[in-house]
Amino acid sequence: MASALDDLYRELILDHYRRPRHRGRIEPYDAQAQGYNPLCGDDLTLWVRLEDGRVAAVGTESNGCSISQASASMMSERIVGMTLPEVEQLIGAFKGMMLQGAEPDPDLVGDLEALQGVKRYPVRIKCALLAWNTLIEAIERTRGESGGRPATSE
Amino acid sequence: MASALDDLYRELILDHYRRPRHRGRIEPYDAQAQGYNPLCGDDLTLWVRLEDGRVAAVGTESNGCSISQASASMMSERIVGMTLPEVEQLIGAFKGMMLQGAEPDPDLVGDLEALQGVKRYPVRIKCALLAWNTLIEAIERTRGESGGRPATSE
Amino acid sequence: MRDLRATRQDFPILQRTVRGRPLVYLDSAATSQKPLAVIEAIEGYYRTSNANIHRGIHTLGDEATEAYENARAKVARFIGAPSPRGVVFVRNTTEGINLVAYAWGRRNVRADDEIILTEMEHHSNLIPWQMLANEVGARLRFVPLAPDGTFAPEALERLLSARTRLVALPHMSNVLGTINPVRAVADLAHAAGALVVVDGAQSVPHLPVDVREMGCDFLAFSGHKMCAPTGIGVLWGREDLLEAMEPFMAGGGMIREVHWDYATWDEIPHRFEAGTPNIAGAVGLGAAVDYLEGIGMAAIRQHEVEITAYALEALRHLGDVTLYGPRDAQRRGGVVSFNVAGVHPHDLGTVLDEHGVAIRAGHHCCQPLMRKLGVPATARASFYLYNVPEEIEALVAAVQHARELFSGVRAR
Amino acid sequence: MRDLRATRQDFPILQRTVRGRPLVYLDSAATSQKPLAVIEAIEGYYRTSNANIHRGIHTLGDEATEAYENARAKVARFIGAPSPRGVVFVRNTTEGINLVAYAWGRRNVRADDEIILTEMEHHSNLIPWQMLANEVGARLRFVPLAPDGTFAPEALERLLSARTRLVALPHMSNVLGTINPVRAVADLAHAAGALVVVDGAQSVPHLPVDVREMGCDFLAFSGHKMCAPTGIGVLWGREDLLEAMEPFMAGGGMIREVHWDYATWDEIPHRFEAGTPNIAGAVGLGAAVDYLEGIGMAAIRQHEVEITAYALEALRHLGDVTLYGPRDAQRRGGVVSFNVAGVHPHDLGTVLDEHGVAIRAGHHCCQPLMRKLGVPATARASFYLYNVPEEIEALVAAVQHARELFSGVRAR
Ligand SMILES: Cc1ncc(COP(=O)(O)O)c(C=O)c1O
Ligand SMILES: Cc1ncc(COP(=O)(O)O)c(C=O)c1O
Repeated sequence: MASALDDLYRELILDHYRRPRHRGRIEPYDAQAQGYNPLCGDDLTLWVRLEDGRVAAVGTESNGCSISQASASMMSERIVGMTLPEVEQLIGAFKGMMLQGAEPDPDLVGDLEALQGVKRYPVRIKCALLAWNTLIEAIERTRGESGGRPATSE
Repeated sequence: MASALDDLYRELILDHYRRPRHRGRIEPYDAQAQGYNPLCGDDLTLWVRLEDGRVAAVGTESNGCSISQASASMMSERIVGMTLPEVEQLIGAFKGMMLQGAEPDPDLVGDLEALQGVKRYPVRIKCALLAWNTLIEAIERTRGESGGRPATSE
Repeated sequence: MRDLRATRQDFPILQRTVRGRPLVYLDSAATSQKPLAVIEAIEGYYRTSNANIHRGIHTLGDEATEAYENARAKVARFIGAPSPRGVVFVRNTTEGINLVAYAWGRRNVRADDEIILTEMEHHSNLIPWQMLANEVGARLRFVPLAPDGTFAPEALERLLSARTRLVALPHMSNVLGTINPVRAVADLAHAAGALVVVDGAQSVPHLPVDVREMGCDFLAFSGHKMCAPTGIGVLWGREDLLEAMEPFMAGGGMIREVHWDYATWDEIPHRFEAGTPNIAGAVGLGAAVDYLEGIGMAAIRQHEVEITAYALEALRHLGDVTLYGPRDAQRRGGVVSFNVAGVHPHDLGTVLDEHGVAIRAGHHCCQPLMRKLGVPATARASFYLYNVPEEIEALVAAVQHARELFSGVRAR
Repeated sequence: MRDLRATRQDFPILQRTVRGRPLVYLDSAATSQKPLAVIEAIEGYYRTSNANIHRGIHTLGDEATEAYENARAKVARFIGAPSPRGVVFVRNTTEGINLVAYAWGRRNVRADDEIILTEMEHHSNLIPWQMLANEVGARLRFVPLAPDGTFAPEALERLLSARTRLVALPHMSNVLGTINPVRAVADLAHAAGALVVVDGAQSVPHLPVDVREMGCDFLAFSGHKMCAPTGIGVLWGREDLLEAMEPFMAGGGMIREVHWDYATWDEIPHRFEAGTPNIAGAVGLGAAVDYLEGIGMAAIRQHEVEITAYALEALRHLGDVTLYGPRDAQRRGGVVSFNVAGVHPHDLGTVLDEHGVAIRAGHHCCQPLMRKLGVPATARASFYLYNVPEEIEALVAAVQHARELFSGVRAR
C-alpha cells in the first residue's frame, strides 16, 4: 500500500501542491479559460500571454485536490517559453500518457512523468487532466476558435 | 386438467353465456349503472326497476367473457322479486364466497354456487364480480347516494 | 427451421411447469424471459461491485461506474448509434417517449401544430402525445391502416404539412406484427421539417436495428422485452437534439453548478439521468446485449419468421379463427393476434393456461386499434428465440380444446 | 454497542477485499449493500415467476402481479401508510419528487406563490422546485440553518405566509446527519395552508418512519439505500391528493379508456405507474422490507446512534478535523461529514481507498450547502446495520495516515 500511494503522491507532486507555481491572474493576457469538474467540484481559471508566438506568461487560480493543483502548477512551469505547436505536442504526449497508456517520451514530458502514478486511480485521472483541457480551450481562444464553454475533463 | 376446466365452465355457466337472461334496456327504470374492467375491457350496463320496495325488473347490456356474462345473467335472474335488503344480503354472501372463500349458505346463493370454480383462476374473479359491483352502484343510486363513477371490480 | 433450440437451456424458467404441464411461454411481446447470463450478471454486480456511480472516489464506485458506462457503450453499438452520448438510460419505452414529449415537446410544439401517429399505436406512444397536444393546443393526426394492418408511405405523405412537427410510430406493432417502413417515413417526415420518434419496444429485441439506417431522431425501447431486467430501458436521441434540450427530471447527478435559485446542466446523456439510476438493470441490459449478439440478431429474426409462418399456417388451418395483420411472415414480427369464433379471448387464455400455454388476451394497450378492428379484445401469441415448433403444436391443440368446450362438444 | 455483527454474514460483498485489504464500506448513505435474501428474491423471481403484470390471463402473470402487489402492501405497512393505494413505485427519490413537482406542482403553484425549502437540500429536493418556480413565476425561500446544522420550527414559522403552497425538506440530511422536526414542520405548514413533501431518502432506511405520525402529505425514498435493488423507489402520497392529480407520465397500464384524442385514468396508484414497472425491483424491495423488519428498525437506529457517537468521538480526538452537523448522535443519523486540515477530501478518499476504506468525497449533491459551509467539498463516512467498531478504527487509522502523508512526515 505505502508504495502505491508513494507513487501517486511523489515528493515532486506534493511539493507543487504545497507551493504551486504561477498562481494568480496575469495582466495583460491573450486568452483566459475556465475549467470545471462538476462531479469533483474542482475548478480552474487559466490566463495565457503570448509574445512572438511563444508562451510568455501563465497564471492560474484554482480549487481542487493535490493532483489537479500539482498538475496545473507543473504544466504552467513547463509551457512557458514554448511555441503553440510545441505546447500542442506536449498536450498530446501528456494525454496520450494518461489516457492511452502510451510510453512517454522522456525528452517531451520531462518531470510530468511523475503524474503517471495517477493512472492506478482511474477516477483521479480527470483531476490530472483538468488544467490540460483548460489549456486546450485557452489555445483555441487565442485563435478565436472557441464557443466559450467551460472545459471539463469528464 | 379437464376436470378443473369443467368445474370452471360448468354446463350451467355455459348455458347462461349462450342464452343470457334479462338482456337489454328496460323502461321505465329507477336506476342505471355502468361497470367497466379497464384491464379486461369488459363492460356492463345495468338497469333496475323497483316496485313496492322489490326488484321488479332488471336489464343488462354487456361485452365480456363467459364468466362476466354468465354472472350477470345469473344475478339478474336471482334478484328479481327480492327486497333491497335481501339483494344486499345476497351481494354480501356472493362476494364473501368469491373473495374470502366463505362457505356459501346454499339457501342464499343457490345456483350461483356454480361460479365457485372461478376461484381457482384468481385473475378471472373480477370478471365474476363485475355485474355485482355494478349492482351495488345501482342500488346506491336508487337511494341517491352515489357520485356516478363507473363501478369496477379491480 | 433454424434451430435455436439449444438456447432453451439458457432460460431457467423454461424448465418449470404450469398447472402440471410444461410451461409453453408465448408471451414474449409482453416481456421476455431472462437467460442465466443476465440473472448472473445482476447477481454478480450485487455480490461484488455494488456502489453508487459517478461520484465515488473509491474502488467499488469506480467498478460500478465502469460497469454502468460499459453497458451504455454496448447498447450504443447494438443499435448502431454514433456514440454512447446519445444513449439515455430510462425505465422503459414509456418513460423514453414521455421524456421526449416533456423535454422536447413542451418547448417545440405549439398551438395548431400537428403530430402524426398511426392507427396502430400502443398507448405508450399515444397518450403522451395526447397530453402534450391537449396542453399546447396542437392536433393529432393518424395514418390510416389498410385492411391487412399495414400502411404505405403515401398514406403518411397525405397528412404531412408545414404544420407537422413530429411523426411518431412503432417500428413494429405489438398487435398486428406489422413492420413499418421507418426509413421511408423518416425521409418523408424530414423533408417536411418534422422529427421522427420510433417506438422500438417490439423491434429492437427481435430485429437487427440500426438508428443510422433508420434515419430516426429518437428511438425508445425496453430492456425487459430483450432478455434484460425490468426497470431499464433506453431513449436514444440524435446528439444535437439532446444537447439543445433542457432536462426532463432534475436532481442529483445531472448538474454542472447549482445555486439557490437556478442550476446549470451536465453534458448529455447524464443531463437526462437524474438521481441514482438502475445500475444493476443497466449491467443486466449489457449482459443481454452480449447474449443476443452471441446468437446473432439476424439468426433470431430468421427463426422468428419461420416460427411465425408456421403458427399463422396452423391457426388458419383450424378454421373459425380470425387472424390480424399481414399474411406474409416476412412483413411482420413474431406476434400473432387472433380470435376464435364464439370464444372470448379471456376464456381462451384460461383454457390455454390450463394446458400450460401462456398467451395474452385483451386490448394489448391498443384500445383505439381494437375499436378499429371491431373487437373488444384479441388473443395474442408471441415468440422469441427460445420457442420451438412443438410449442406451436401445443398452442393449436389447446385452441382446439377451447373451441370444443365452447361449442358444446365437451372433450372429456 | 448493540451487536448486529452477525448481519455481516448476510452481505456477500462484505467478504471482498479492496487493494488487498478487507473492504470497509462506509458509504451506505450513497447506496447500501444488499443482503443475500434480496439478491435471491430477484434471482428467484426471474427463475420462476417472471411475466408482465396486471394484464395477464396466465399463471405466470398472476404470480408476478401478486409478487408486485405484495411488495406494495409490505412497503405500505413499513411506513405506516393507511393503505397500499397511496404507495406509488418510482425509480428513486428523485423521480418521486419530480412526480410531485410535475403532477401536483404544475397545476397548483402559481405566480408569486412560495415554496419553502431548507438550506440543507439535496439537489433532488431543490432543482425540481427551482424548475417549477422558474416556470410558473413562483419563489423559493430557504429555512436558514444554525451553525450546528439544525433549525428550529420557529425559523420556518417566520417564512410561512398565505403565499406558501408547499414546504419540502429532508427528514434527515445526507451531509449533516441532522434529523429534522418533520412533525412540527407539518403542523406549522398545514396551519398556513401549505402541503409538506418529505425527502425520506436518508431516513426511511435508517429510522422507524410512520407517515401518519409525521403528518406529511408526500414522502419519497429510494430502495437502493435500504438494502433493496437499484431502480426502485417509492412516492407515498395522501390518497385524496393522489386521487385529485392528473398523471405524470402516460402509457400502458395507467388508463381506463383510451380514445384517439383523449384518455381517462385508472385508479391510484396505477395511474402514476405508466409502462412496465421494475417488477423485480419491487419484489426485491419487498424482500428488503422483510429483512429490515426481521432485524427491527429500532435496533438498527440504536446501533447507528452508537456507532455514530463512537465515530464522532474518534475523529474529534484526532485533531485538525472539522466535523459538520449536530454534536449529539441522538439528533443525527449515521452520516459523518468532515474535513482534515491540509488534505483535500479527494486525496483523503484515495488514501482511504488504499486502506480498503470506502467513503465519499465531494459536494454530496448539496452544492449550495457546501457554499454555506464555506468548503468546496467534504469527506463523508456513513454507516448501516452491518458496520462494526473495528471499521471506525480502520477509518481513523487511514485518516491518520493521510494527515501524515500530507504534512510531509512520510510514514514508511
Ligand atoms: C437526502 C437525499 N435526498 C435525495 C437523494 C436522491 O436519491 P436518489 O439518487 O436515489 O434519487 C439522496 C441520495 O442521494 C439523499 O441523500
Ligand atoms: C409497441 C409497444 N410500445 C410500447 C410498449 C411499452 O413498453 P413498456 O411497458 O416497457 O414501457 C410496448 C410494450 O408493452 C409495446 O409493445
